[in-house]
Amino acid sequence: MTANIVSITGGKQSAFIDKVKEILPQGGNLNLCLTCGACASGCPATGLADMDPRKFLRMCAMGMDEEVTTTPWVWMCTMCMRCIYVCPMEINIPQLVFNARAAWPRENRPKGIRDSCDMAMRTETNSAMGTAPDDFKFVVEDVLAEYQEAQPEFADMQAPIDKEGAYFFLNQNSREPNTEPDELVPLWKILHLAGADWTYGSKGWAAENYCLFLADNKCWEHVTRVSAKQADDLGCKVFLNTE
Amino acid sequence: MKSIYEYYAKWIREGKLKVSSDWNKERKVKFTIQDPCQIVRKTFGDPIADDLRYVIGKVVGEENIIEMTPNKSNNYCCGGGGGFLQSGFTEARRAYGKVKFDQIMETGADYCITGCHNCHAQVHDIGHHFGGHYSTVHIWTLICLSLGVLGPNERAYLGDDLKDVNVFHPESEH
Amino acid sequence: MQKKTKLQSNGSVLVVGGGLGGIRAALDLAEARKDVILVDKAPCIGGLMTQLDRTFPTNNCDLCTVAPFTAKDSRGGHLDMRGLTTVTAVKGKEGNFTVSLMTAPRFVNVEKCTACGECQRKYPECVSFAPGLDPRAPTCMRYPKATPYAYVIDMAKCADKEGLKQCCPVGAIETDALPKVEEAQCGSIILAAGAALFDPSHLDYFGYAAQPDVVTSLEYERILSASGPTGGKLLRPSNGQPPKKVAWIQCVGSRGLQKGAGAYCSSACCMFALKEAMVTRERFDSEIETTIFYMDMRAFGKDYEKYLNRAKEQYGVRLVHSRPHDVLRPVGMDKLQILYTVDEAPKHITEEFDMVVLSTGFKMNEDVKKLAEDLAVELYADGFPKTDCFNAVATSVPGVYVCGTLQGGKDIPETMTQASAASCLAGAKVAVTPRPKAELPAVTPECAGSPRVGVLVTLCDHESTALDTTALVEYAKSIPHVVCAAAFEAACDPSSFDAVKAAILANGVNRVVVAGSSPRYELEKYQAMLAPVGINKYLIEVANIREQAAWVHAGEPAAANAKAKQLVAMAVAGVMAAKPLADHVVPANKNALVVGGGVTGMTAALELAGQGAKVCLVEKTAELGGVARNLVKTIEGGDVQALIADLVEKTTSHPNIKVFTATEIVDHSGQVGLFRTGLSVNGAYKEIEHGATILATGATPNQPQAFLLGENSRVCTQLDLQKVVNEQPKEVKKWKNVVMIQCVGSRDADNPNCSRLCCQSSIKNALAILKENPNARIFVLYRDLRTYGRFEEYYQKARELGVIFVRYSVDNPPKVEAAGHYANVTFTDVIMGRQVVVSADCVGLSTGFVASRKSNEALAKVFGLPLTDDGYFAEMHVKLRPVDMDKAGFFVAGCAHSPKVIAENLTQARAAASRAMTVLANDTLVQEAKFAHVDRARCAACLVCVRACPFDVPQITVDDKGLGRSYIDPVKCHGCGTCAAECPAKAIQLNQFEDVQILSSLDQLLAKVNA
Amino acid sequence: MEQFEPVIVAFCCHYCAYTAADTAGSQRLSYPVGVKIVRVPCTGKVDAKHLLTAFEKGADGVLVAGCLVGDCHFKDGNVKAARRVEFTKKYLEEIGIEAERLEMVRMSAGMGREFAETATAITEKIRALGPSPVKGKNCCCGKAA
Repeated sequence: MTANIVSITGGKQSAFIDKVKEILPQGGNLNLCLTCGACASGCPATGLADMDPRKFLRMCAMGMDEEVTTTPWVWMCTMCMRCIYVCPMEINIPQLVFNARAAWPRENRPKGIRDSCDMAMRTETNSAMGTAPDDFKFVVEDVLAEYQEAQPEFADMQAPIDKEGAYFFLNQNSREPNTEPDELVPLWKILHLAGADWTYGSKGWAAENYCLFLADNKCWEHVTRVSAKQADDLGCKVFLNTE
Repeated sequence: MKSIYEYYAKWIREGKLKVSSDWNKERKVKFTIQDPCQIVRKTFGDPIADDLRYVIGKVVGEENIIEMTPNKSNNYCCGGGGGFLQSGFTEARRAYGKVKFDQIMETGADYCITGCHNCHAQVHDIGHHFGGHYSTVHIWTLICLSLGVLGPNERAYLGDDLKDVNVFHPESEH
Repeated sequence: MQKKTKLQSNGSVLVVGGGLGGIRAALDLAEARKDVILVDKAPCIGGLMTQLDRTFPTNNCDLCTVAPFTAKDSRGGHLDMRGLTTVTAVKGKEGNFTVSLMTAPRFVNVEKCTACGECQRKYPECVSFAPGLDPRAPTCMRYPKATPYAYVIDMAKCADKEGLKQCCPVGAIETDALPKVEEAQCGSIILAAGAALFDPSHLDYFGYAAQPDVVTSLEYERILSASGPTGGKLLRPSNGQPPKKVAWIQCVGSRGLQKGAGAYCSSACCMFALKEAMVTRERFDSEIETTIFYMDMRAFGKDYEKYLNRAKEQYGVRLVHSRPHDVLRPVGMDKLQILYTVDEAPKHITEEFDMVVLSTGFKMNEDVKKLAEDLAVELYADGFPKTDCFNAVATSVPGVYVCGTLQGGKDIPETMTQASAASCLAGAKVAVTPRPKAELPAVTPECAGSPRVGVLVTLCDHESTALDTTALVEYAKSIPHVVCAAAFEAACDPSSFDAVKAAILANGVNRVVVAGSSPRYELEKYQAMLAPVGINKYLIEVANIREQAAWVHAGEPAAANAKAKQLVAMAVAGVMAAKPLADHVVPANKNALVVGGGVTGMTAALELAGQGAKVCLVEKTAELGGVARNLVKTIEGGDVQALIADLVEKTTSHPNIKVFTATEIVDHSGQVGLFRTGLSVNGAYKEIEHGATILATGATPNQPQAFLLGENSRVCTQLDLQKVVNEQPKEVKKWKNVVMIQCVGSRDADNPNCSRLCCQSSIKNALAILKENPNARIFVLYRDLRTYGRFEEYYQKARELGVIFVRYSVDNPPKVEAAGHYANVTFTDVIMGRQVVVSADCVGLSTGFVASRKSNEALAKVFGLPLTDDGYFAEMHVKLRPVDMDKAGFFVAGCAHSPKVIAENLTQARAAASRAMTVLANDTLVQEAKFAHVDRARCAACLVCVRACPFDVPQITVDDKGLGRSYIDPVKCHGCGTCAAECPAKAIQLNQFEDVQILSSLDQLLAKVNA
Repeated sequence: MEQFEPVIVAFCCHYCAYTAADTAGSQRLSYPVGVKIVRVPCTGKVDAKHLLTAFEKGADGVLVAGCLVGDCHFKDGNVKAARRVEFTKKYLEEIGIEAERLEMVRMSAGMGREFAETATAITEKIRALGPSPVKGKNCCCGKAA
């Protein structure tokens, strides 16, 4: 038991939670916890790794930096925001979790997420599966041609890439072009029938952002900027999230 | 930044997408909806969840939707988000998803409609892992099914009960 | 077109809002002989309270103890009451406001309407009022006893005006009526229009909009209420079945920063929920499980902690410290699921309930906000008015006062206190309006003629579920000499009393038995109400069938009914033996005695003196200022020392105030309006005469033996801590860790109540420490953080600045140990499940207050006043008469009543002054015929009475025949009856309690009652 | 056999005991139904004659309930009452009625629980004693008074 005792002596040191507060607007209200337990009551990750959002926040508040920046629980929280949704004090626990992830040395972060982020960083498409612009272009054109032929009602259907001035800029999860290209088609058909003026971008078409999950600020910002820039460069009006 | 659900609903309302749920009149295949946290609670709120329901209602028949509880903005996260799928904590992820699995099973629905890939993968995985009998399907698949333009190769996620329904150009199967 | 007339009412006070606060304020003014206009936009008065089934802490309704006094013929014509009336414009300033009042048409001629209900049956769509659950609950009459007793029609919703008009059998419907616009002059304005309640419809996670079984606390109240949609049956809205498990969720719309919640605490909801849970188990089914999910249980009022304990221990109400995330009802499920966690483990708990009650807080009412803005009253961002930090009822605009929930969420006692305080300040701005006094009814031989007894059963159904009032009435009719008996369920409605009066006149009734609540509440009321029909006030007897039958025997209806019958029979026997008596009118003394020279006493004295009363202010110590002398600032930043200096200056220099320091009260006699009190001024005896007395003797800072207090230099009380922060900032700058421990010597076996002010004072000190030393770490160890009202915002501020609040339970209190230079405080953080040890530079103990038991007991003895169990002065009625005492003419204010913060003490001081003015404004005094009289023919002048009388009243006087006989001066006699009991010749009888009356009652009591 | 339900007359002073009984009511603290309250301004008003009449008419027990010592609204009415009760007890013994059937108790207005407990305790005590010996007999005690 004694090993478990939290000992508080001497002056206040800047703790992990203080650093996060500096980053967030209004400090994310991180200090305001009433310990009411609404977050823990509704958090799907409550109980995993013997943790819940209230306990996590409490440990942060008590300055237990060592433990809060090493608990694997931060990778089990999906930052789904059920906590902040009902929190009387609107405390930004998801951002606290995000920053706790970021406090992990990059090399210690879950390999699966890290690899996906690294992959996305390697190509301008942002694809976590590393799909290069040309590969994407090839798959799209190939599938399109196949369907135009097999289903004559859709002979006019288009799946443009980098169409300048298109109204919608579409993103697409990498899974379809890579592993199940037929799954691309229903969306195209819908857009076609609705008469939507749309385009993919050869850069930044991938919808996923594992760098965000990895809490790699520099990388996720990069990934996001690539997509946004492509949409802007093409003069699209609406960035249309397809998932 | 917009969600495509909003446009699905808009296009149906405007008559651009002439969807019909007639195919399900007799079959009464039941669907439940997994609201993606990212789109609903975290970004657009209940209005987008309502759009989503409008679309699904038109596509499968309102009477064939069985809601999970809670839903819309207060939906329960499935556990597929935030990188959980790739984090390596498979056991924890499935424990997390057990609630979602139970909710889906509670509805007795044949299909869980997911709009987001993370949800799709997780709902699919927990269904498989915990021995559920539901299928996990993308919304676009059903829209095309109800438009009568869903070809034989676009049915990877449909169960056997719908594999042969309204097949568009069955001859194109490969 | 609107009709426009000009009112002749210079020098009035305008009271906006006819809820409990508005009524109290208006009555205080009227009783102090000032003219009042009371307006309410609703058709009837009563406000929110009329929708409540019962109210804490008495768990009964009690509206009938106030409402009858608003009857139009009461209060000497000073009170002008208008329903359906709104204030449309205000011009002018303090002392000379001109207000425009618009009275919407009722479309029903109140004089003609018989309330038969025909219109409502045929045209239910026109009914506009929507209390609680049913938008057209049974009539627009919000509660069965609405004042005035008539329907109102919403003409906008009426499609068939002609048909509506024709359907009324007495032609009372006037479909073409127009609004009436009037102007009135008034010297001051009291806003008492209440608050709105938070609407939880948008909180999807609590399911209110979607689930019928999720209701607000007010809706639940309506379900419990006999006048509610279920007729007083507790049924689930979804299926009409009785619930087996009911849960409450606290702080819905209060203590929140998102989704429209107020950041403040609404102050009343915790007690409200406790009451609802208790009533649920007591009145409906003790098998119903009741669970309250709370963040902090805020039972901070006088004796509320005991109420909380009663709820837990006696009633088995379960309390769970948790805020649930969801209230769900999965498709196909009949019950509601609540998802929550407890502090001890990171684990979900799902529990099923049949009903869930959301304890929704108060919000500023938009209409009222607009009026306040028109008046240019400064408001907080949440819309509630800003008030002075030492004067909670004064707004930023001179002459405009606020009270009740309009000022901020609060319960009934606080509302009543503020209402009286507002009336004190508002009344000071207008002069007394002379009105001819009604003559006292003469005592004629007829009124004692052959006895014809009328029995009135006045208990509301919902207060007496155990009793069958119909059977009781039938039984009463069978008693000899009872000529009529009726259940009178509209005791809270003055105008419905007309039927009773008619029955009394028609049956030639000359004696009345009121079967209702305790005579302590009923007697005076019915004496006043029955005087106009010629019933001598001493020919009224009360059968206490509420406290003594319906309530004590709530669980055994058969016994309760039998006992009620017996009580009625006893009362009939008693009243048959009673004699008509006449009251005396004597000149009244218009001076006041204020006991206690702290801030409360000085404020009360100044308010009274300002209204022309001469005041004696008696202080035990050599100096004015009291305990407040130890304080530096209030949490809002108010300078307490400046306040004291100002009060002392004004008090000592006021021509109407005489200050006696180093003075004790040594003896006391007399009665209201004619008190005589002996003082020992620096040892010299002095006697003063006064008409009213205010006790403001304060309380004592507690100094319990706990946590090394007094043994370790690092441990101190919050009072000491505040001094250190103020006087030794250099020391404070050195502190690294500070721990504060709450509820030290409060909420325990020795001192069961909450000291109320400690939570805010520790936060105040924490904030002061952080101001000197922002790097200090401060831990506050608490049981429930009770920062009610706007104190919640300081609690938030403290957290924002990094103060860490840790909850502890009584079973696992913190430990304090000396550790060299530091004091080590060890406690458990339940949420982390870890022990924490802090090496503290300073440990501040929130030791609170205890009653000044010894001196209170001495004073209580001299004055003959009751104390509470824990030694504070007991008020007459904890809810509706919070500053009046059982003994007429005595009022209590400040910490002598119970501990509270300065602003609250000052509000109470003003309230007590207002109440005292209702006594002191009268030139004469009606003296009750409550004295002993001697039958000189029987008297043997044996001197037993002379020796027995505690007040030395009897004297042997020689009559014209030269015989010495005992004489008892009616004016001096206190009416205890000791002489009558001791007189060997039975020559002395005590009015109202003559032997024949007591023996008749005994006869009846011991006769077999075959129920 | 049905349980004997004693009838007890409680003379309660208006200021303390009567209010305590009200408090018991408002706190819903039950006490036996056989306890019937007669309100008096002060226990000092309770005459020996009243006590004896109560027994004569068939009361199984009599309670005189006043204020705490020193709290009497009329200085010492409760002390005088206590003296009278003591005196009456002796007289009761003389005429063959158990003195325990008469009791003086003191309480403050706030002591609702004590009132209920006292009422219950005395009822139990009298129950154990059995019905008053006066009952069923043609007793003439007090007739002379």
